[in-house]
Amino acid sequence: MTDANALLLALAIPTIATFLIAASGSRPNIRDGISVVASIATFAVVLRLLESIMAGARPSVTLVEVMPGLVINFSIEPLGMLFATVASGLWIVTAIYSIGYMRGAHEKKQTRFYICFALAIAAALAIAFSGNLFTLFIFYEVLTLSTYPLVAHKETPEARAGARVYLGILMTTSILFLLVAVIWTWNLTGTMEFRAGGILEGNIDPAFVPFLLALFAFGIGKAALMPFHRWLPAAMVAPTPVSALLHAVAVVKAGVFTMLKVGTYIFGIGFLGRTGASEWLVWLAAATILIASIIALTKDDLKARLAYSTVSQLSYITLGMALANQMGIVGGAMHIVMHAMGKITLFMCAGAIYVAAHKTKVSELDGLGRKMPLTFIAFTIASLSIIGLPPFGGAWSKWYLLLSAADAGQLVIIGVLMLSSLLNVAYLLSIPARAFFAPPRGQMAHSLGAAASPSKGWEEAPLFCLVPICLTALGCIALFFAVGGIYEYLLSIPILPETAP
Amino acid sequence: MLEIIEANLPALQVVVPLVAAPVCAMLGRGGRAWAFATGISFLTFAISVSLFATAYGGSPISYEMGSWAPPIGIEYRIDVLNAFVLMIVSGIAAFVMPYARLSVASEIPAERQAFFYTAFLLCLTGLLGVTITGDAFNVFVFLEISSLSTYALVASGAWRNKRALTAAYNYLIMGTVGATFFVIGIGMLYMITGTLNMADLAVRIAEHGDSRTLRMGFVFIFIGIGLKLAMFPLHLWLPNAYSFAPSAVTSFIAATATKVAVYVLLRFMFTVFGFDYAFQASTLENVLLPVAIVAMFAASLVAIFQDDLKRMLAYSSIAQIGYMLLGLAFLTHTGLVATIVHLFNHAVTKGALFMVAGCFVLSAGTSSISGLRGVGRDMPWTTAAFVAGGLSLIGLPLTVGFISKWYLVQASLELGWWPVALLIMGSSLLAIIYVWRVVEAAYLKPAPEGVTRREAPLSMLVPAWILVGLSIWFGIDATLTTTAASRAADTLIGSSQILWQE
Amino acid sequence: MTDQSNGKTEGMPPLARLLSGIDKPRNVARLFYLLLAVCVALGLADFFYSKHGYFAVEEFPAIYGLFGFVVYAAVIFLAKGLRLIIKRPENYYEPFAIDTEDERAAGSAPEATGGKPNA
Amino acid sequence: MPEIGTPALVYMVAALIVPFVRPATLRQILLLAVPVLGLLTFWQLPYGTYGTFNLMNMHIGLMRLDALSYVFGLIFSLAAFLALLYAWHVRDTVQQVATLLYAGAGLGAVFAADLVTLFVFWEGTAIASVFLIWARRTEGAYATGMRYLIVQVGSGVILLAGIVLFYRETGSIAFSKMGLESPATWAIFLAFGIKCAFPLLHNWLQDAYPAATITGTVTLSAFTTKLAVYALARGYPGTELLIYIGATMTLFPVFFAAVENNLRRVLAYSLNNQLGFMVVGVGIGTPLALNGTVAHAFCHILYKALLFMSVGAVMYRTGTSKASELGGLYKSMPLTMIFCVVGAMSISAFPLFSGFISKSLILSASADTGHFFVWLALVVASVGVLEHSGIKIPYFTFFAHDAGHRVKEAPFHMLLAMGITAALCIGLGVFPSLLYGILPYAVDYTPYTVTHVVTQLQLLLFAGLAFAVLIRTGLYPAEIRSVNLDFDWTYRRLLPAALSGVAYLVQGTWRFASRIVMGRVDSLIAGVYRAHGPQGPLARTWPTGSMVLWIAVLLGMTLVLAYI
Repeated sequence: MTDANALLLALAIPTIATFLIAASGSRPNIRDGISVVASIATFAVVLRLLESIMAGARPSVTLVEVMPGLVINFSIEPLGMLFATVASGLWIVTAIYSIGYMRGAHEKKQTRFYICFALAIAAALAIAFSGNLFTLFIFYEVLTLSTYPLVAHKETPEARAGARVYLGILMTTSILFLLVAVIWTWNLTGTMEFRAGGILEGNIDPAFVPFLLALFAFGIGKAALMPFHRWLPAAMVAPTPVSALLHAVAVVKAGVFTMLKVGTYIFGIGFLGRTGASEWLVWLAAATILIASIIALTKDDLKARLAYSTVSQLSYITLGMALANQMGIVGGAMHIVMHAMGKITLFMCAGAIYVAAHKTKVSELDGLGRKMPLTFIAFTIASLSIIGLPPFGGAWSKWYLLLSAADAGQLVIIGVLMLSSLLNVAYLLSIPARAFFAPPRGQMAHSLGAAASPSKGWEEAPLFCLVPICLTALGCIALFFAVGGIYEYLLSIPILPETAP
Repeated sequence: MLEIIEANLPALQVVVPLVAAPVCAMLGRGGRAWAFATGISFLTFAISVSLFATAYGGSPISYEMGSWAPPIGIEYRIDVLNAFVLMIVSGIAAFVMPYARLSVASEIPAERQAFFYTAFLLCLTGLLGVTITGDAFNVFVFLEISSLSTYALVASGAWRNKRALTAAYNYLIMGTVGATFFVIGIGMLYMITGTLNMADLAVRIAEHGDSRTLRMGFVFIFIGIGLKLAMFPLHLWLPNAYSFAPSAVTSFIAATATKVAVYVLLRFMFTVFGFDYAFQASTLENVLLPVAIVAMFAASLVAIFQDDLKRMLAYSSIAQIGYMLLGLAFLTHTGLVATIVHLFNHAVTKGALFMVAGCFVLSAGTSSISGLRGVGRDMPWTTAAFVAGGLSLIGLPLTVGFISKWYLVQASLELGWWPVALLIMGSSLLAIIYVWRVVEAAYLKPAPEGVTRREAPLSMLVPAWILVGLSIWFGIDATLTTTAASRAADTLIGSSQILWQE
Repeated sequence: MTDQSNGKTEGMPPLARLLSGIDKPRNVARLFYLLLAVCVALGLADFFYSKHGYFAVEEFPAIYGLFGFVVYAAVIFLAKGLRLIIKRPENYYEPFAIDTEDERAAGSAPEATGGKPNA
Repeated sequence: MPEIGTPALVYMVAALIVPFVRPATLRQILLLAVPVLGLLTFWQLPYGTYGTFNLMNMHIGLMRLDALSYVFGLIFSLAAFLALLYAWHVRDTVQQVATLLYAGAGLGAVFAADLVTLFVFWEGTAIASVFLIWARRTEGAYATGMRYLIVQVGSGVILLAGIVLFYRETGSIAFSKMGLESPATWAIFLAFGIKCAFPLLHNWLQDAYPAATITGTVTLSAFTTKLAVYALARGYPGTELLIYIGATMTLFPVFFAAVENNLRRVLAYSLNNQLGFMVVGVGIGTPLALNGTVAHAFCHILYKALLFMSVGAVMYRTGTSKASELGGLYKSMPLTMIFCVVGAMSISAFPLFSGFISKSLILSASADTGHFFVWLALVVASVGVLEHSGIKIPYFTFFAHDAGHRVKEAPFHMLLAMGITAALCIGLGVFPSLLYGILPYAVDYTPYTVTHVVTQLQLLLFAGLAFAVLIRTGLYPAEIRSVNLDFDWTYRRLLPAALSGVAYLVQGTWRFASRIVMGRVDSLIAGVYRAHGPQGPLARTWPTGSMVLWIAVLLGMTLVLAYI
């Protein structure tokens, strides 16, 4: 199998899976089996590709020429490969988790759910492998559309309203800003290709660079940069596996991935750095980090809190791009991995809590830790990783973002990152801390001893939910120790223009 | 034999449906008439494809009617532009005919169906004639043939809803006013030049130079055609006509009639009046551009608040015509490409969407959006077709709408017209809203109590899906359409003496 | 000094029995005078050996003792003054602050009801 | 024992195993074995750096064994053992694991040869230790734990920021002496300062230690702050600023401790005050002073643990550690009382007790270098120590008025732990050379001179006399149930009040603005609807005449244009 074929196969498997899932809708076990098998097969192919990429291969496939000069092309470079690996790898986990969740929560229309899910993954992979801006834009929109039914899954008025906001903001930003930015780039440069060192330098009046960057930054609504972040909390009406994979991994990461990709391969971080065009974005990202954290603090709904946490964390990655140096790209890209692993765990925990205890509010969780210890231990581990504490993966991405801020001479940004960590502690760790250690409400006044009484036995979520949670939580720890390899790999992202042969 | 046919293809293109029309009327009962008309429409389609193939490849075809040389005789002149339009018109007709059988059967009494198909063929004749002819007065004649038959077609919706009669009547008056304006304009041209052949007109106008009469002529033709193509605010006949006409008629005329009018505008502006850039450009910039933009927004906003699906689509059409006029108003190569490619794209998309609306009318008995709640479950294929067409209307990637929008925005950015680019995008957002109202109702709301709906019959679904398929196919691989549009734009620019902006 | 449990030595650990009665007023007074005597002796001791200080002030006889006495008193009085400013009820910060817990836990019968704070 | 990089590994692995070990006794034995095993991994190793590797172009060294780290490694292991022995009765897995992780992280940090490793374990101590507070499982403990954690993690992230800047400045992450020269080293200094409870950064200590579980407080008292002292001694010896910081630290807690009712908080203030001595030692930075710091840290861990153990034992039996609720306990818990007094005498630096031989090193060093006022402050502080730790703790717990508690003597394992600790305190006091032999620099110092012993006894006994006088005259402040404001008022009261004020303002403005905007938007939509809605002029079916009117208008417009 050539690399090019593997690339197409990786895209084809989830696409074909949608049809198989649709065909087997009446037999849930076969249907869910297909979804798991497809996820594993996809991941295997992606790993096979990863190996080639690490060996230096850069496969490229052109599918079709849409308009003269505009082709749908898939080419793999290290950044996209990283995103693809994360998305497809975590698909397996979520596919298993979905089985437990969807059945445990007695959700309706599960077939449609799995179809859209596979479709969304296919779109995410297509984004990851996009060889040019045009292709990326196309699949960016496909991803938005394929996740809409997932967000609206419950079909209640709230779900409809949430889905409306979701679609509205993502579509508005992508059409109003991103498409204009894409076409402008095409007008300026006559190419859409992702090229090392960027394509814009020398083709644009430097005075316009901040504006073009603004069109991109706001156009990529999936990166949830304030003030276009509202869709993310609104999308929390979706079933939890959706929130877990799509709004912690695939969709939002597609946004920030696009951000990194545009920064690296369209603008070129050297160009950005020299023109200082991304300076404003640094501050906007910093503001988003802090404001979203503060909002998260005030949220009592567990998923809403996690959603705002995601908004905040995504801006770390945007920040990495905006700082416009190599460490920023490394830190940002690494944060894609680290945050994905942590946040998917948190969301799956939230789902497990819902399935097992039917609780959705943080204030209802007091004392639940003793009934669901594994879930909450996983929650703690993932929280610590998101906060950026060792020995969990998140520490390293924060390390590189800090290095990047230091390289850019932005002491204030270092301060912002530190403050954000503390806010993270406040809004994330308080959840398991309360669950484990706070006495159940109403009892605290008199019975200090009651809280310490031994547990009455576990009431964990179904095994299909629990096992993925444990796996990803362990993943958070494993990433801390595996960082050396990831770092080496990320250094292979080309940031300088290739010298002409 | 074949050679004779081949040599006379341009004439056959018009003559075949023209001759077929009375024949059809004589066939009596619906089924036979339908089969005959279908056959004819496919035949004309085949002819236009073959014409297009010739014109696409190279030089324009000039055909002298009855071998009378122009300017005395009538010349049929086919370049890539009108070959392209011919193909659109006859193609839509060919897809609408199979669709029409059941749809018409449910909306029109059997004994009247033969006349219906006759009117249909006449309308087709008119539209094809307008497109193919190289003679200015001939344009008027064919325009009247198509208009008159359209009035009849619209009025035939009266069996379903009596208001179709007033709609047709209004349309008649407006159409006649437009035709009158048009013919006045042509009269003025004739006054100056003494000729009616377009190519000849172009040469003589250039020799003649600027004059008031000429300008008057231009303005009358512009307004006249503006009425026919439902240029805002001259669109008022359109919503009623579209919503009360039988479904098959709506999908046919929505996809073709206005497109042909746009073609006529293009033809006159570039080929005939190619003389004074400053004059035309100021008209375009000061009248057409604002009118186009207002159309994009006002019509979309009206569409948002409509409850009737067909009416909503009708207003959407007015907005989409705004796009075409906008591309024209840019007066650049890219802008023209956008207009021409959108002719095709919108024809395909809107044709499909009106077909879907027809399916809803047939199966659900209503085209009101609130009546279509939960229809996604009962009529999955129909609704899916609507979603796909709707996405194209919004202009999402992988649909033809995206291609049009791409060129439009590119054209405005080339000129550095920032706000226009953003306005184009803004109006797509309005499209999202009105499309999504339907999607939400169809999929996310519970069906009204006690309503049973069956999936639309295959004979209607298949044509609808073919058009949807085309709108996706040419969204993914738009090379053919964009190249054709680009060549057509080249031809237009080449034939005019307008000082080109580029 | 309460004497509510004076004389009840049974039930006490043997070691405690040795010390029992230390808080009788008489014994307390005795201890006080003993301490006073030791202090005087220590003060006088300064005259009987050669002192090796770092600073000149250290050479003054019994300076450490006087210093200790004065500083101790000063600390206590200053602290009393400080208390006037900083004293607040135990639930000043929040109703269930840690400072309010001991009493609820200990209560009147610590082992019987409520239970102890978690060891 | 094979060379495994860092002793922390032993603790980490044990922490993974412990939750699955049954029965309880076996688990306790395993727990006690951990510090011993940990000690064995570096006990006999020659000095050097172990566990070195390259991570992402950074030179990592997991274990740097030299004179300084060795002493701290030793005392940390010892403290871990004693704390675990004292906690023999605890069956709470959370506490057991947290204790192991905490002690392991403390050891790991002490041995860290580079700043990244230091950071990792630095945060490790923060995370692990908070569970010792939360494990009390009350509302108050939860809130306190959150505050504690935020401060501790704050210290960690500031350290991280400092390390990042330091790495970018110097290209190295080696942990060695640095001065206060750049933002980087200032940040690191600040991070150390937070854990070391510098004045105004100290309140986490008084907040958290009384809130932890009984055994947890014993553990807490040993590691965090002494790790900070170690880090300061390693990174900032001889930094003048530290002398003044340290002197302040010795003084101000004295007053707060004097009026504090909660005895564990009194001990926390006392801990703060003792840290001041060590910080002064670091600030002076001479070999004698550094020896003093190390020795004092060593002794202090022991006697402070002893004091916390004894107060903890009382709390274990009576349920409270408040002076106002205690008294007369010598009748029930005489052994505990004796151990407590040993601890009190040690901390007050009575001759023959461990405090005497360590504190005098620092006092001598300050006098040697001519810091008269600093020296004076330390002497004053010594009197203060006697006041709150030497007298107040044992007096109000075991004597004073009898509160009526008739409880059992502390459990055997607690007594054993206290006994061992007390023996060590006395042993070190009697045989100072045991300690002096392992100090980083060669020691040429004799604590037991006539002058020293007599002056010290004068200082302490006269002060005791003052106490007796004040008690007899009734001037001694009574123990009252209360909390006392400290600097934590700024972040527990002022800051929340300010923030809620700001939040109120922001919210009000936001509401006001959004009401206006939403009003505008609503009226805009209403206007749009009026114009475009089904009944709006733009959507209505118009009479033919008006359509023709439009044609006329458009025609007119275009014609006008055409004639211009």
